[in-house]
Amino acid sequence: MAKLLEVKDLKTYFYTQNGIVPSVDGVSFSMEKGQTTALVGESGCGKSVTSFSIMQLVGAPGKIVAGEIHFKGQNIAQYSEKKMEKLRGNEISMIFQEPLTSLNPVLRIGDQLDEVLLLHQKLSKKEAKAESIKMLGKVGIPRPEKIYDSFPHELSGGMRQRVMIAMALSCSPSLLIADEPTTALDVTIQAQILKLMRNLKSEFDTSILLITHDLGVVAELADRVIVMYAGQVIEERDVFSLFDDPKHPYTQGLISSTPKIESQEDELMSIKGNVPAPNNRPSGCYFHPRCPKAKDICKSSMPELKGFEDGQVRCWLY
Amino acid sequence: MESNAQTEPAIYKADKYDRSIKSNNKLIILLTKISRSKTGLVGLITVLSLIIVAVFSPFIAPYDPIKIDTSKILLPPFWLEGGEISHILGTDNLGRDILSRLIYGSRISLVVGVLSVIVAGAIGVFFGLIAGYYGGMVDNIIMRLVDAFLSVPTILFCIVFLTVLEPGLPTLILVIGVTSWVLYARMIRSETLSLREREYVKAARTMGVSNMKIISRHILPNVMSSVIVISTLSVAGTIITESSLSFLGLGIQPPTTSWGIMLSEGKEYVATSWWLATFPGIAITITVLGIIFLGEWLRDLLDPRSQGTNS
Amino acid sequence: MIKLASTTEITNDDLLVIKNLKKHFEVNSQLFKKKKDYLKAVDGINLTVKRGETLGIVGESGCGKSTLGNLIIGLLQPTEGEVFFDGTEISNMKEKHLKKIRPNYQMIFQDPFSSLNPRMRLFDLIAEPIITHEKLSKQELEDKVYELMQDVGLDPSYSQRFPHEFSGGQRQRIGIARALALKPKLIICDEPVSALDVSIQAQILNLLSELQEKYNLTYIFIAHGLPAVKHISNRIGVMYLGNVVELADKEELFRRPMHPYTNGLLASLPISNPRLRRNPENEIILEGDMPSPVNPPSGCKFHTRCPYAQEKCKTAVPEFEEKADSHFVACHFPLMG
Amino acid sequence: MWRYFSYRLLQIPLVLLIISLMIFVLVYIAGDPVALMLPAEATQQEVQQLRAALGFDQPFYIQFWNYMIDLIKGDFGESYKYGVGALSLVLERMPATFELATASMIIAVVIAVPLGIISAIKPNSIIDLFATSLSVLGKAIPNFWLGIMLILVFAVNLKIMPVSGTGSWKHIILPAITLGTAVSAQITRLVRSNMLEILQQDYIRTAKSKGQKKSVIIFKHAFRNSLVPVITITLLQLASLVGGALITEMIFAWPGVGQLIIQAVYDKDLPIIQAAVFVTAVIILFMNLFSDILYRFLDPRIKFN
Amino acid sequence: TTSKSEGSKEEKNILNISVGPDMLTWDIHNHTNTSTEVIHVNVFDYLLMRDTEGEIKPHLAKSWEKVDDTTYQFELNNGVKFHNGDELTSEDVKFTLERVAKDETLRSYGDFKSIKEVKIIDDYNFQIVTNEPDPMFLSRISRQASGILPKKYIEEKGWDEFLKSPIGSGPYKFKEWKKDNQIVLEKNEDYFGKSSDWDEVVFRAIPEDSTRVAELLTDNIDLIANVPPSDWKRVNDSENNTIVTGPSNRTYMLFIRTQKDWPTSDLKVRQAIDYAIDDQALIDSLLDGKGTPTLTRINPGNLGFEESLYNKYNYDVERSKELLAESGFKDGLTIELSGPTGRYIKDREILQMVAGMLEAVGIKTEMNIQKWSTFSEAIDQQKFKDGYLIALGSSFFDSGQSLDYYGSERASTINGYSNETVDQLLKEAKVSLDENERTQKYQEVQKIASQELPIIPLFQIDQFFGASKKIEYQPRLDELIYVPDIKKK
Ligand SMILES: Nc1ncnc2c1ncn2[C@@H]1O[C@H](COP(=O)(O)OP(=O)(O)OP(=O)(O)O)[C@@H](O)[C@H]1O
Ligand SMILES: Nc1ncnc2c1ncn2[C@@H]1O[C@H](COP(=O)(O)OP(=O)(O)OP(=O)(O)O)[C@@H](O)[C@H]1O
Ligand SMILES: [Mg+2]
Ligand SMILES: [Mg+2]
Repeated sequence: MAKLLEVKDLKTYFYTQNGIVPSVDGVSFSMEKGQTTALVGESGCGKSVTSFSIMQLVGAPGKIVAGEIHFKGQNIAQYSEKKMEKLRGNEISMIFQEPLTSLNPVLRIGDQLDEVLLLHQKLSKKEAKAESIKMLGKVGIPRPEKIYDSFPHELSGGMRQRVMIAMALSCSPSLLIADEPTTALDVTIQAQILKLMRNLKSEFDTSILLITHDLGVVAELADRVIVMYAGQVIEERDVFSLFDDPKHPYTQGLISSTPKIESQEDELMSIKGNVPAPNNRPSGCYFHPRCPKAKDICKSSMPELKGFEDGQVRCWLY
Repeated sequence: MESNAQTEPAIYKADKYDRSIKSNNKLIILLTKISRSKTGLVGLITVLSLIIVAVFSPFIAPYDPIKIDTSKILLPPFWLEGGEISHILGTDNLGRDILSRLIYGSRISLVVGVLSVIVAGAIGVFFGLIAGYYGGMVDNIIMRLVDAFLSVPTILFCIVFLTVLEPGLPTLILVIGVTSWVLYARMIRSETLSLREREYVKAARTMGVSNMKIISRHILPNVMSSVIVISTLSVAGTIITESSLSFLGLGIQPPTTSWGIMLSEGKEYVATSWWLATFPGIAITITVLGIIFLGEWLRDLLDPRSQGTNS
Repeated sequence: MIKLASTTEITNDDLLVIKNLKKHFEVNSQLFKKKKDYLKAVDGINLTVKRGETLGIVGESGCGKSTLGNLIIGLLQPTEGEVFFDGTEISNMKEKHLKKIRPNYQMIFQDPFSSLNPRMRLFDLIAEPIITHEKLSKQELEDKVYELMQDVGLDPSYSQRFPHEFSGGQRQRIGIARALALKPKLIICDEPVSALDVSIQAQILNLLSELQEKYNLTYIFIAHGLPAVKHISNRIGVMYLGNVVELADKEELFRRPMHPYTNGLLASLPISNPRLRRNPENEIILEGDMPSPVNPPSGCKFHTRCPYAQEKCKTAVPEFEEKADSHFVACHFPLMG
Repeated sequence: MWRYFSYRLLQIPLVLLIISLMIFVLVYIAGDPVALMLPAEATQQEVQQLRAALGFDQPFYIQFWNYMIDLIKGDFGESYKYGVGALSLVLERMPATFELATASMIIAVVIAVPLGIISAIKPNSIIDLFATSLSVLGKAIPNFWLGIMLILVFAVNLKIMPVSGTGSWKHIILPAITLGTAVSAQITRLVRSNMLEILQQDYIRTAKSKGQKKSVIIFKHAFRNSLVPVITITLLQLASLVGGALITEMIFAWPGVGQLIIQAVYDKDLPIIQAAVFVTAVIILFMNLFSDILYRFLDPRIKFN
Repeated sequence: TTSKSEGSKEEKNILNISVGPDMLTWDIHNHTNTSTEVIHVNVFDYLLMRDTEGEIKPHLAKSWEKVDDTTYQFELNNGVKFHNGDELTSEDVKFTLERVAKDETLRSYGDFKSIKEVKIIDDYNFQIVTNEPDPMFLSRISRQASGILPKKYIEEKGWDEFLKSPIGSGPYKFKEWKKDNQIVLEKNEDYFGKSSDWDEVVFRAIPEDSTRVAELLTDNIDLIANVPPSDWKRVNDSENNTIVTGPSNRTYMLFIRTQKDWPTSDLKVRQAIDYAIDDQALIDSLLDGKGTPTLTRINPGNLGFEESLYNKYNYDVERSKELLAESGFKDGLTIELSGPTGRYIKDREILQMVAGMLEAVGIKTEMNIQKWSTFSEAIDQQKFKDGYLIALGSSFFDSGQSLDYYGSERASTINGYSNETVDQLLKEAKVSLDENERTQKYQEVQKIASQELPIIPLFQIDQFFGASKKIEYQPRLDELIYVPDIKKK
């Protein structure tokens, strides 16, 4: 089966006042059509930058310095801005973490919804409106005609995220990148949105690249999981095998340090130390200062991403 | 970094592009930061030179700035025909040396600039803190006072004061100071309002720290950077105000020299002896530019967001 | 409105007793409206916190958790009601008298970035509460500060650093040290781990448990993440729109939630393993958003989202009653499963 | 909204009261104007008579009361120099000043807005550098100096502009540039920093992720958002130009309030100065109110409270 | 000259003039401002009028005679018409003069209060009766504020209307006044006097000197007053313009304290000051030589002029130092001189130069230079220290006005000078109606004054106009601009 998306050795650096920040430092992974792939990792590990890189939306001072991004067999990393504009919102679309700020506050919801349709589908204004209202209904917004004429601030967070989803799906994209779509929401609302995404995924036949730091969300939604640490992919697995038998010590730590409702442990497992700042990474394996199983070799040289069984892992233990 | 206490600090990847400051020495950090902003550096050098010139005027100036020499009236700068090397920037309509007058004039600009900003700052910070911290009626009254001052343009306000009061340097400083305190008050008030809601102020309150202590230890130091920035920027404004007032004949009076006076005395000669008004004009412009650069750079420097989190 | 649920006697076991506590914020009216509107952030809460326990408070954003915490700690004046700490009424006390009692209850804030004065060094930050209440020699002060730093796992060599030189986890440790400095009996933790990364959250939760044991502390632990609350608390109160709607031992609560809201909350929790995925068909998740606290629904405030709501729920306010052993709930039709 | 409006409206008299108190105190300090009103050879007795007749021998608060009563009636007293009501003298010249202020504002906006946008789109480019230096210079050059220079270059040497006075549209250009430069500098910086900030916003990223074209993003999404503060600042500045055009008006012999004020200052004609300050304050206060209301209308997020 | 064609109208001769700030009012009696009178004089006529040399000549009145010590009789020209066609008669004269002589609130009241009444004999003949013998009477009615107003018009329309659209009998009719901008006058074709070359006169209000000069240089204005010395060369070098000068009746002088306790109470100190100042150098270096050094403030053309003191000055540094030593200030002394800025041509520069000259002989001079309103207030309240610089004129052209400053009464409010002989002479001259006797007495006063030096006159200054070469203009001693005198070349 053809890969929908294949990222090869992607490097995205930020050239800041205080030096170069290698936020994404050689990320490779692939995604199959129809799958929901989750990208997990702690704050600052480069998940968002990876997704922006795919969309070529990394703003200055960031730059993609190396790597290939194949979408449906085309290397879109080489695409011109014009060609990317055709792709964005049409073939690949995106929803963001902050539904509060991701909508333009001075434009009406309808305006912003119509915009995508007018851009990518040859619809008249009237048709676009009808389509937009239909989409609003599909994402479970009551009285869509009324919401169509509202301003973003008149909507609650959950509603806004629904609008964002409607906007992202209105051109039936092949790939939907969801950058922490539920992090800013309350649990009950989060559950609503996750359910919505699950339902819509089958209806629109969209593959989802789900970015999150919440393993719960991964467990709910993902088919495949890519774990990132400090700008790199350290483990890539099928969701079930990852939870059953995490390989990388970081993944292990991550899973066991999450408090669980079902179990009753006295002390949580915890990973000592902090995620290193991207411009301050240790030598060798970036995880070694925090790794309970670190060996000498971990301090000096960086392990390769090794494939095995149903996935890959980057660790000297294997 | 947290682990560093226990774990040996890792050998950091040497990155030739890494420009983050490694030193802990404050001076080195400061100097590095200064050297990174060209305009900031220009501003700093300009302001420092201005201060040096003002302080050491008697030693730097080649002539007495009020010495009249009728034999050397309106000499052009030395590079022009008829100019003399002894009067580098020429002389004015009373034969006084322009360069010396410029040098001495810097004193007034600086004194007026700095002192009136101190006056304004002191009043403004006081009212701003009180209004912002205590809120309610006190705030309401102070803010109406602020509105009152804001609804009359500064220059007009200065003029009203100066029409009534005995002229002179102290008056001028006081008037400019008193008419421009609102800038600080408004800024400090709004910062205090938000600082008051900051969790660390709340934390101090839950610990029973007294209001005066909270204001002086938690709020004042955190508004200081804004105060410094506004101050530098308003020194620039003040210098222009002083020269405008002197231009209108309401500021410093001759024979004291200020750039504003030189400009207003020289404006008559703009068409015939351009150097009289041009050099003070340039001096004002350069000074103000320098101060603005310095201020903008200070603004960046003191902005907590730009204080690189080296964690 | 709501009658006192438990007996109002204050026993020696009760460190903190909250009676009918209310906080109504005045909000300016909307267009063309003369009457003032009130935002009922906390709307009649009764709670008792026992010595040495950890009481968890959960609820969705905006339900009034922080307001409750601020009321207890004295950052806000209640509109109505009383707070007894160790037998003394504190919420209406003058600041002068309060100063003596203050050290007994402290707070840890949610945001480790804004709860530390960016212009104070670590040493001064931790010393501040001590200096405010005690006169100590320099040496004594130093000893005390270093001991506290040790307690929370901060290296003494950091004592001259500024907050921005620390990571989020470390800053939260500083906050904890500050709260501990006065040897309080009660610490109110307002979402102390929400702003932290998963791997750091566990560190802090473990630290809090450790300290509780060591210093015999009582916690009120506010969070909207149920898993963390569950991990650390003995009892848990669930809040909805300014009211505590259910209160029980944590095991009891998770096993037998009586309030439909608690039930919905539990159902919407993300699972911890993909093998626990529910069938999307019989998934029961709460629909709709939390109503505005300015105009809360009549009767039971939850009736608008309640799958079991009946006519009565729209009009009558349910009482907060003990429906089972130490299991309080405010519902006309509690789930008795 | 009406509540808000009326609340703000109610503050205006309060602020005006403070202003009048300040002015009154100043005038009180200045001493009574009787000496200035009588000829130099007047006797001491004549002075006393006039003082009593005008009420200058009353205690402070009574004088203030009378002063306030007069103020409410719009009576600022007669100009010492012109011998007519000061308020009418000020109001007569208001249109000219308004015209000049408006023209400078238009020029300032026309220059500043595109410049600000371009330098925000391409930060650190040549144009940005140019815009930045221009706007810094605009703040650093005293406008009396600029005015004289403009006359010299464009009127006397190039002879393409009239020197001073009013009459044709050309007359307004040089003074408007003189007055507008500083404001223009300010607006450029405001637009630039606003646009820079807005271009960082999440919703701009959203627009990009939709595949929207850059130009549309800039104008539809970004500029519209930055417009609100620009419009309000513009209004506020317009108001302060009305009172701040003193020097420009003098240099260009523009028949506005500024010139009147300067002459009044030279003659210590206090009634005129008081009236001018008061009228300016009223204008600025109402402009503030107006811009505030406009702000709230233009930005759907802000409610009236 | 500049004939701007206005639409389809035929070309008109328009004269553009700017003297400085705008005029104040059309109420001729309620101002004391020369720039305002400059315009009034073209709309209203005086009974008598001085010519360019300062000689009083018939104007509305074709003849006059003194009836007794307090009564003059005048005969008006027949058929003089106001701009609305009404004839100007004795009624109007009575109305006008009695208004200003009776209404204390008018600014010019002081100058006319000596008039007791105007007795009408018939339409063209009337008598003016003064309260007491007034030797300066004829000067009074041939200067500022003595224009004749239209009684009927004013009584019918009211003052407000008159002030909005005034009419007089003068060579020009009021057309339009845009405040602080310009005043347009159009020619009165029925004018009884000298006919003018100009169909229209525009007086532009331009307070800023350099702007005024720029307007002249760009040929927008044909005649400007008060050209700063720095621009003379530029104006003269320009193609179409030239500087026109003429004497003014204004003298720069130093008022010096003579009261005890001031070092200047010592005559020798005052003399030392006089000898230290090089009047000619002031004129040469600041005014391009356009002025006349003098030892008296009475200029040619004034009644009482003393020629021996005019065009002379004392300058002798050595002598000055000697005098200083004699007075006991061998080691020098410090005095403070006040002076206005921006009021008179080069006022502050002159004071600064004077200070420099005094410094050279050992009199350290502190300067207190202030804007006019502050300065004049300080002078009024005698807040100045040792002395001040001022430049006074005399619109009466009569020593009676100018020398009053030496009398004990006036001087007591200025510098405390008092001399019985001077007082006696002034008193006698004030009531004498014999011109010769008055002249002789005033000359005597000047001689004493030049010895005792309570006031040190420096120089008489010229007037400086910038004029287009297309016009012919000769400045008048009274600084007025009477448009019919300006000829088109
Ligand atoms: N504009 C920028 N300039 C400099 N550094 C940046 C910029 N944007 C991102 N970075 C850096 O790149 C790194 C990766 O950021 P990214 O946003 O991808 O993290 P993330 O994994 O999405 O984290 P989060 O969970 O907080 O969203 C971070 O360390 C951040 O500091
Ligand atoms: N000072 C205040 N003035 C007005 N309203 C307030 C104030 N403080 C809180 N509120 C309102 O009271 C309600 C409860 O706020 P609170 O902060 O207690 O919620 P919370 O449960 O802590 O939410 P979160 O989980 O987001 O911290 C909210 O609707 C909030 O907007
Ligand atoms: Mg992210
Ligand atoms: Mg909270």
